[in-house]
Amino acid sequence: MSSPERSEIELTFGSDIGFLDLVQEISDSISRLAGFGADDLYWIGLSVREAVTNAIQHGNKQDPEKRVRIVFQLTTDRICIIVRDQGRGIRDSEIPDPLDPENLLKPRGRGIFFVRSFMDNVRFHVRPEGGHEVIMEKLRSSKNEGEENENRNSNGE
Amino acid sequence: MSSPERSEIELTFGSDIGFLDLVQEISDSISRLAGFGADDLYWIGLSVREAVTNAIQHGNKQDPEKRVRIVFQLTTDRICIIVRDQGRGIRDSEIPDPLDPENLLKPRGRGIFFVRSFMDNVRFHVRPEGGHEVIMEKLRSSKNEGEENENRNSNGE
Amino acid sequence: MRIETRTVSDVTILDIHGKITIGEGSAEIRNRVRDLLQAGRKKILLNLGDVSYVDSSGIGELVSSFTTVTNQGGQLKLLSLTKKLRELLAITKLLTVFDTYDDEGKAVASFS
Amino acid sequence: MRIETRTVSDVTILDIHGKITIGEGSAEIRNRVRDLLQAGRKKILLNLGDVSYVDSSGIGELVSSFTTVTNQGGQLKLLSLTKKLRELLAITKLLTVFDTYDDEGKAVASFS
Ligand SMILES: Nc1ncnc2c1ncn2[C@@H]1O[C@H](COP(=O)(O)OP(=O)(O)O)[C@@H](O)[C@H]1O
Ligand SMILES: Nc1ncnc2c1ncn2[C@@H]1O[C@H](COP(=O)(O)OP(=O)(O)O)[C@@H](O)[C@H]1O
Repeated sequence: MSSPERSEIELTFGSDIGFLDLVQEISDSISRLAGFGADDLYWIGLSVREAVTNAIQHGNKQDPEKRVRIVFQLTTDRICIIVRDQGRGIRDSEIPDPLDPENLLKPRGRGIFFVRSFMDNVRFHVRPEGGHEVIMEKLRSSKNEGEENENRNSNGE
Repeated sequence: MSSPERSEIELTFGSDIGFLDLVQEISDSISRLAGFGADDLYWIGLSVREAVTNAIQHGNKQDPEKRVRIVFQLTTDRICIIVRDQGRGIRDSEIPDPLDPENLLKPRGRGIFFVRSFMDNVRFHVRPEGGHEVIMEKLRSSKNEGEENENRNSNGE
Repeated sequence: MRIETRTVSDVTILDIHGKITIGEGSAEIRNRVRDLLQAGRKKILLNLGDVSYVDSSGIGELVSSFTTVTNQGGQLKLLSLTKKLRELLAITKLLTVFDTYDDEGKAVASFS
Repeated sequence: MRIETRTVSDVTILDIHGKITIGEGSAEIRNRVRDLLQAGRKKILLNLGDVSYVDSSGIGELVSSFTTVTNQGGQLKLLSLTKKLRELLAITKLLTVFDTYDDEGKAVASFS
């Protein structure tokens, strides 16, 4: 599974949070196929879950006619996951810092923070053809805060 | 998840049999979400696996540039699964009867037979816009040869 | 998510089972806590030992419950964090906010 | 898929582990059987008790192995079918073709 075409998997579904568990299971299956260990699976899955929750709630405003598309790209050294919605995107000013003492006890505003904590590269992109996407990567050899070494597998089996 | 848009999940990937286990895991996750029990999951998963194997091998002739698309449609009484490839389709004369004494000991020719045995409605369709699809349905209350009652769940939990 | 309620001396223990995520009865813990406060029960221990998954909404749910109780002069503490939940609370700087315990007896005894 | 080879009197037992599916070393059983025949070992028992999954290709693999052995005057029998595999062999009318056993001792004794 080395050429870019062969290693790209796309998943599309309607804006229903009833799909979140399914999406996370699929993320786990794909991350496992990509050679990630149990802990990475967990943090990748949580990041996908948060990005998809945002796509459904903020991007598509829970409109069941609007769809969410996830593209999983597997390459030798990383997995790149793109979560697309049909919304207008995120303004930087809208992304709160949940560690700010003023925000510490707020009930919301930790989703993007989790994605940024657990993935290696995270970008937000408003698409010229319409819609918005979050692009996030996880390197196979990466090590970050929320991660232990047990069960790691850095060479894709 | 009742409206048609909300309950349609699409999966697209390249023509690589290395994806078969993943596809089967995803089929299991979706069938479980749709409320099917363990035995149904197994037979639906096997049918999807056989249809996708054919799409990769016969439809797309293992060309990694060509993609396979699966659409899972969940409705209250059934799951409908459509497996699309970019090939020219199946002629009826090509579908062997593996129970014919002449074919009984042949190493191949049981894939479509399995799909037809385990799913409730199976159709082959050459798409006017190009490509071929197998459309297969499994009813929630169905009972067929390869199936036991244990673990069944007929009302979607 | 499923919540069971127990009482040990004047502490109410909520045993929470399953997922604390968006959609999974998101407001259930908060509502249960509000009911307890209305009934005058202000020492609340959330037992999270059987919680299988928490997302950012779930963290928010714990924070809301905490502020509601604190604002009414009560105390809300956490028991038996899983390793993953502890990590989430650590990176969000909430481990310093919550009083957390691994031993139920010690947790109950800690309420003043 | 993983195959281990044992010998009990003049019967060779292949213990097959894992999946017999397309891509999973599809031709491995057939090749192993061919090697045995070349070495003059014509009584072969496939132990399928630890096989986790079989697709239509896997069924074809069993059939090929069977016909190869039979054509050379040998015998190939099956041991410990899982419930699902038994169902697949039943609907393909192959249960009548294969000699199948649940007990290894009886299977070994059955070779003439
Ligand atoms: N896909 C999106 N489209 C539009 N706005 C978004 C999207 N994702 C996030 N946002 C904005 O960024 C804010 C912060 O998101 P997040 O950190 O996930 O916290 P929360 O969703 O709990 O508010 C959201 O409240 C929303 O205003
Ligand atoms: N998606 C497809 N596109 C074109 N031809 C197909 C497709 N699926 C099946 N076929 C044809 O039907 C035949 C029977 O398929 P099947 O019953 O799955 O057995 P097998 O794949 O083992 O030959 C194949 O050999 C092929 O000629």
